[in-house]
Amino acid sequence: MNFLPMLLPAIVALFIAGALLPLAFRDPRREAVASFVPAAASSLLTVALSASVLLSGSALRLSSPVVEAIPSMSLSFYVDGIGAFFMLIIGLVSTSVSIYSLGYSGAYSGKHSIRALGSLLNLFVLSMILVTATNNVFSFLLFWELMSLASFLLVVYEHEKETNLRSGITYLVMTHIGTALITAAFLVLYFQTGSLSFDSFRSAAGQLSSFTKGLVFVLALAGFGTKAGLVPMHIWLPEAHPSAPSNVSALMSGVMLKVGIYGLVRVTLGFVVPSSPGDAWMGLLMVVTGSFSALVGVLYASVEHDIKRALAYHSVENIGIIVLGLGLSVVFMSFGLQSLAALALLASMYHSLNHAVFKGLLFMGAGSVLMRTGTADMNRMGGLVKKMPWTALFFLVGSIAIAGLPPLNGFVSEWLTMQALLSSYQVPNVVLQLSIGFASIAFALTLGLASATFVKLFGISFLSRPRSKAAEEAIEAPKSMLAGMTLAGSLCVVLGVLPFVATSAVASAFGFDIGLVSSYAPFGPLTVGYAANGLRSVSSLSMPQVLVITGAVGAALLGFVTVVGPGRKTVTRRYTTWEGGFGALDERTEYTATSLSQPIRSAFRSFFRPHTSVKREYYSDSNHLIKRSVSVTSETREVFEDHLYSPALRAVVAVLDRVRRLQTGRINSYLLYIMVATISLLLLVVLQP
Amino acid sequence: MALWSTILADLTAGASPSAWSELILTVLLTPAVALAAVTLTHRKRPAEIITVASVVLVVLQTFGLVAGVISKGQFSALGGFLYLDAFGALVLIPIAGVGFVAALYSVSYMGRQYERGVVDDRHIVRYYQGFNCFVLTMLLVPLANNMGLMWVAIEATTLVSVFMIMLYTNQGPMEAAWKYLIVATVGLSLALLGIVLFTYSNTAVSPSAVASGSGMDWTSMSADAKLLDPGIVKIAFVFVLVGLGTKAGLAPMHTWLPDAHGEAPTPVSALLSGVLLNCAIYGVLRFYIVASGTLGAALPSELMIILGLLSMGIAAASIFFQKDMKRMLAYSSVEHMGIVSLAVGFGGFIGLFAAMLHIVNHAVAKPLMFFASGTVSQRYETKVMTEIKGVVKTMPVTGAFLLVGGLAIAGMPPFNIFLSEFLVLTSGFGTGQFLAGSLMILLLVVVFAGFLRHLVPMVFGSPKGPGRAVTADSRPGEDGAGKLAILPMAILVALVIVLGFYIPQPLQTLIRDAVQVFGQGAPP
Amino acid sequence: MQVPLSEVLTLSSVALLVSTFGVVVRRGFAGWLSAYRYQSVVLAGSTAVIAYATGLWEIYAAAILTLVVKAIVIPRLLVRVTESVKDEFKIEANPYVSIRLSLLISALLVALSYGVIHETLISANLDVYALTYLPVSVSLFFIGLFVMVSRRMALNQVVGLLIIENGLFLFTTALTQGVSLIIEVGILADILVGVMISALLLLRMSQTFDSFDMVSLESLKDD
Amino acid sequence: MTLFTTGADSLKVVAIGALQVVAVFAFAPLLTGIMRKVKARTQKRIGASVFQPYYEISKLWSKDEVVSDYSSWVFRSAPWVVALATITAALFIPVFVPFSPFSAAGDVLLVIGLLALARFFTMLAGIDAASAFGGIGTSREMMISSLVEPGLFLTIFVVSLTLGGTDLTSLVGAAARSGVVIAPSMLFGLISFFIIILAETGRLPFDNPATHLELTMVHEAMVLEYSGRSLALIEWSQSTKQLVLLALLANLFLPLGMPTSIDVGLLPLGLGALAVLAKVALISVLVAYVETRVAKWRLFRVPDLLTVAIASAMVGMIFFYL
Repeated sequence: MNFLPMLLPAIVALFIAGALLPLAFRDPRREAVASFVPAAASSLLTVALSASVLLSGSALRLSSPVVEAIPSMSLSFYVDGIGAFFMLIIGLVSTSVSIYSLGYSGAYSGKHSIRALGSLLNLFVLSMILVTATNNVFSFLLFWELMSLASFLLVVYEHEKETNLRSGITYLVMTHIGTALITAAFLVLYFQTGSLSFDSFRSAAGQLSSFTKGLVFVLALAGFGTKAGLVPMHIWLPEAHPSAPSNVSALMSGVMLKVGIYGLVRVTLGFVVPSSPGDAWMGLLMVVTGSFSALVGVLYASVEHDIKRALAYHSVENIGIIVLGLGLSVVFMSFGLQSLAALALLASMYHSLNHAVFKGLLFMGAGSVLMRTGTADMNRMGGLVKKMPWTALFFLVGSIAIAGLPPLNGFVSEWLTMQALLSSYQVPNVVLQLSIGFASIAFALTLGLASATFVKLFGISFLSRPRSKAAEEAIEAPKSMLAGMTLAGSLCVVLGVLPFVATSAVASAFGFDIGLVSSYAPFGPLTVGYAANGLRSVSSLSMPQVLVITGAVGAALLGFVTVVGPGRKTVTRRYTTWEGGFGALDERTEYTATSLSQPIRSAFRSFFRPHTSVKREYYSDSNHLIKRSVSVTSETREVFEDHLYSPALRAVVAVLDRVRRLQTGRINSYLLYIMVATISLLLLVVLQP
Repeated sequence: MALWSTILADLTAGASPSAWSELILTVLLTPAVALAAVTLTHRKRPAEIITVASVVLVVLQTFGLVAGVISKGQFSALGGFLYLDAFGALVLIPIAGVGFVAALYSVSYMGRQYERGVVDDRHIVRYYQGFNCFVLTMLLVPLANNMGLMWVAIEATTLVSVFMIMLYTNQGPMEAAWKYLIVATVGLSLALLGIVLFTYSNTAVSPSAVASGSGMDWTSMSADAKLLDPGIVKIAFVFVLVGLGTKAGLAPMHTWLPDAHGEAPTPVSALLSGVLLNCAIYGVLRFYIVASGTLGAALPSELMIILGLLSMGIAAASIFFQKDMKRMLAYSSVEHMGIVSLAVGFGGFIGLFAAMLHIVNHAVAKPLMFFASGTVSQRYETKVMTEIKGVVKTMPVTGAFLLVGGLAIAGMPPFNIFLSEFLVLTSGFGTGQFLAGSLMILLLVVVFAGFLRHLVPMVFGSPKGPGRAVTADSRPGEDGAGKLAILPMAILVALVIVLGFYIPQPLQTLIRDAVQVFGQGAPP
Repeated sequence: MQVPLSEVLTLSSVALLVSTFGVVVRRGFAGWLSAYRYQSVVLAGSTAVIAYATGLWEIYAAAILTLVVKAIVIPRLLVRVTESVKDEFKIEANPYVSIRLSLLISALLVALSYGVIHETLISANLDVYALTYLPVSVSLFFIGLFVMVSRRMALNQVVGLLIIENGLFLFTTALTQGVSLIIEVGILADILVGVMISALLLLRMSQTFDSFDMVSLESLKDD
Repeated sequence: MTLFTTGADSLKVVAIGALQVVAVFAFAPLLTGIMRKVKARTQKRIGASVFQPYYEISKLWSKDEVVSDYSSWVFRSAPWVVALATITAALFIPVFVPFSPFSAAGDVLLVIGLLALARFFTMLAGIDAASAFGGIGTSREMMISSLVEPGLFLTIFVVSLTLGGTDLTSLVGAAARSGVVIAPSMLFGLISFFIIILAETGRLPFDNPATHLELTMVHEAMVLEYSGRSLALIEWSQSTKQLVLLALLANLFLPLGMPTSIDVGLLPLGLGALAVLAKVALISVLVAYVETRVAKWRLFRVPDLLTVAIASAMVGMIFFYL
């Protein structure tokens, strides 16, 4: 591949052009084109680069020095299989989002500067791509935080709303805590190997002592977990994603979380290679955190009535599933079961590719609904399927995919994860077997709740009657937005129907040989072998064959219906819904998002701890019998916010407040500090041997 | 990089050794002449022009000196009385650079104050007199070989800056000046104790120094550092560390800094924070070299790490709750001086390289923040941060600079401060100081959170504020601050961004030579 | 009668310490001013002793200079500056540390300086001047600092500053006969300018605030 | 056994598969008829004939359809998707013969996925008609289905541990070979699978199939708006799902009389098929009997019953490991 080395600089140049070009134009229309077209072009180039790296298996190496005196302090890039795979994810989603943003930025043409949105989006995607390409600690952290900075500026894009600012600050501070943890992890590795470059980390992976391995792993899991949104560190996610413009939140939810996963994969599989049963606890920790955050994410998503917050919570769930898969592969790897480790890794990576695609699609759908109806609150939508048919279709495709239902890609990756869970019996340690069994309960509960959530999300916002005037007057989204969504939608279908496309990409990215997991002949089934107490069997899934069978059954059904036709000619009449004889009911009697999720809220009372408050208003204070109005508000409390974050924050603030009091304002105390400092240092120096 | 070395070669080829010593003298003379000229003309317009001209001259001569040091190593003037080596040249650059940028900014800032009647004609002239005198005394510090002369120069900077803080005669600056004077004088007398002890142990060791009167010269001290008596040097280093540490703003002796930098006029506080602290920490490091020569690097580094962590801790706590913008920036200077002393404490080639780089980076980023906040508080007519909102809307250019500067000071990666902070952390973990390293990361996060808490609501949000004409409908293009205020800030922003990932070749060689002066780490 | 050198030196250091305690005990402005004047005289005396012993003419000049400046010029300057100040600001009504306790602490500080100096400097072969005057000047420094810490009135800050200057002067003359005179004069000039500016500042402050009490000087703090 | 084997036996294979599906599709309504007959008998009523469901379906088949004007294409396409998904799921399950030709293409997880797809579209149809009844049905179904999933998955976990793998043909074959004695873990699996079938098919403790009272109906509420041929399709696929699940219960947990593999010859296969039919009829009689004995539980007590199912499956798993 001779043109390979030129591709990376070309991509960078195109993105920077996309960032600077809009500054030259005044009219919003041309600004949008000037920024999003180069973005789409360079994302396509990224897809080409990553695909060629994956196919050819060769790696790309590039570097330019920053500080000569210290050799490993340089901007160095190394695109290998793993990096290329995540670059592929970023490229695919950012291509469709860039096309989508051409239309979507129209919504902001009046109030906000399109230039800022365009150039920041270009910078954001560029920094994400470069993060997956870096090869030493300094450049990794540089582009990692450049990504956080660009996304922060995009989160506070509509900075009139006070809530956006607060969520922006929480987001950037939490990311910075994550970066601090990641820096600590890398520097501990630096202490072991003596150089900052990832090559030396990789080569020294074998000789690390188990304590260092554990320390680096825990720091990396916490650091990258904060960025990916694992549960204890997820509180910024449901606030930051909804406040960003929808095309940005599509990128953030779909792709930025994957960069966190990329970091986690790079550290666990690249630097801290689990090789002995002693490292199995790391895998178990990931399995437990993953399944726990999957459950918490979906529970909060199922009771949410703001469509973007629900989708953001749902990202927490999917990230949980990905980390669950990763944890399983680490457990298998530490027991030497290479084929099962490859299966679990395939499941997790396949799911991260799927999640990027269908979450991007769903956020784009939510964005066009938000643009047309002006609100993200589902209780004020409804009946949009008649006004916005194409967006509704794409949102339905996205919902079926994310709920893990057969024809589409969500099902395939969930099938692989379930097979990995089911084959955990081969792990020779009973404690691990049982705890993986318990984790699979949370995982299965997540699947059930996920399909329930998306019935609510799609049903309430698109089906039945419009619940507000804005929903009634909604019109279909512009062509370019539909084009963006078509790209993502078709990706969902292709990845679902032809799984070999993704499995071969993952296999070549992570370098496990073809035969290990299952046969990769095109249209061949995904097979997983079983051998428990003397019974050997092979369970397999071949989506193309399933499609052919369903087609045949459909044809047979149609034939049956036409052959056994009705005795007489039947007519389909349209009439108003049966309203139980009460006369014409208006839309207030319809089910809303909150009422639909009420049974789930009561079933999981102990988790949500629903808190209802009743406010009564009277005509006159003296007589409390005649009420003017009664309003009931019931909301679920954010468990982590109340019990983990606010007490911790209060404690830190209390400590800082005591230290702050030092500046008393009196000159006597200042001089006292100097006296105390001199005497104590003197004693320290004199008494020391 | 070949380009740079060719320029350096032909620049230094022609100059003979004596030419460099004349350059040292002329660099000192320029501000003195400017001071005299400003007192003679005694009017606003000429004072401004003279000051800017003298500062431009100083910048050119400094570049000449730096070129000389890179090619020659070190040279002296007035028979060894004045002396310049790589470390001195490194501290010289911020003095000249920030002096130039501050001069430009003060023309627009004081001009605006003059128009608003806050300051009358007499004040302006006294301001420029003080400004030139301030530049003179600060230039003297790195050039002085004789430690007594350096002490006199630092004492002079204190007196001049007290004089300039008292420019506004209302209560706040008065109180700040008083506290600054008392605490600084106490500190400096402590430092004098230390210096005299060093000289005494030096003269006791080499009788020849007594004869030639060079007992107090740093060159002779560092030459026979091995022979000095460890007992005396231990006490002397403590006295110097606490004494000059007061001037450098290391905690717990930092208490005067927030008041002085908060109440002084903006260009002065930019000079105080950006450059004066460097001169003080330069003095501390000079004696650190001698002390680590005698006692070995263990004990002095331990003291530096303790003071460094203490400064970062107290600064982090105070930044988190601060209401006044300038006081917050002052505390951030305390934090960054703590980082420099921590870097030296960690030691090794990377640690010292990081310390030198951080001195330059901080001197670039801090004035940018002071200028941006000065312009903003001038327009909003308040320094209380909670009252300022939506700066990006009313003053788009200054708002952008404020955001970039704020994020840079807080250590956000794409900018230069992150580069040196990352190097400090690397040296920390590299030399096995895990506790200090992780404490530093923790405190950096607290400072970042504190900064963001104040900066983001100020820069973004819908504009409202008590100030004149702070309305949302001001045309986005037109920015409140004049051209002369924007120019210095633009230069600094460009430096902050570029230094983030590209350090020019001559600066790298200068820093490497400066690290050799410490005589500790060899490049890895 | 030829009094041996070491007795004279110990005698002058004892006198110095007694005069410093004298300043600490005083409550009122006039009181400590006279104690300060007495201390300057003793200081000039001990400088003269060193000069006589080393035979260097510069130290004689320094001794005379101290006598003139510190015993006569500075007290008169301070008296003129503080004429307009009301009486109740001249008396230290309630200092942070009671007088008896501050005496105790001063003694403790003297013991500390002697302890530290002897502990570290046993090995160093100090000449006799250094050996006697080093601990005295360090304790003088600490007592001056303690006076500034424990007193509430702005005037007393200046007192503390002056005691520290005396300690410093003794320190430099005793230890470094070899230091060239220019530096010596430079240092002295710097100190004097520092004291004058603080006096000027006091004057300016007394016009802006109507009191010298430090309480009014506490507006700049982190509440 | 990949599907596309060439030559004669591929024809035989497809024929058996097709025959099996047709048989399932045909016998399903009979099963509902038997259940209603047994319920009537236990309540001392004569009750309608066993073939009543067939008459209902043919009646509905030729009736006009009334569609609400608020609903969209999702409402009209839902019955077809449900029918398609259920029949395809039936294809993969060896009902009468211990062999399903398409096991190479999919396993029990695919069957659950297809049933979940059918449930997903039924729930959407419930909301689409914009009536409160549909909303009631969907919200209750959301809660119940989200709790059924873990039970179902854990049962599969237990079954795959004891009988090896998730491929249905090998599972049924292994169950047949293991003979009458049921491993303890399979016993707990049976309990939890029985509870789940009651929930899936909407039997009494969870949902009352025979009533239109909004207090108690769940599945009925979602399909309230349907009429004519769409209602017929939904009824038919509902009873097919019931037969398929009961057959799965019989084949996996009560393998008595099931021939161990396909090539045993025609007669034993016929006998095996009859045995399956008898067992399924027996279980439906048991289910109907349970229905008359037990009243409908309050909706917010239903999660406790489903937790019992999950717990018993968990105990089954522990039994296997320890």
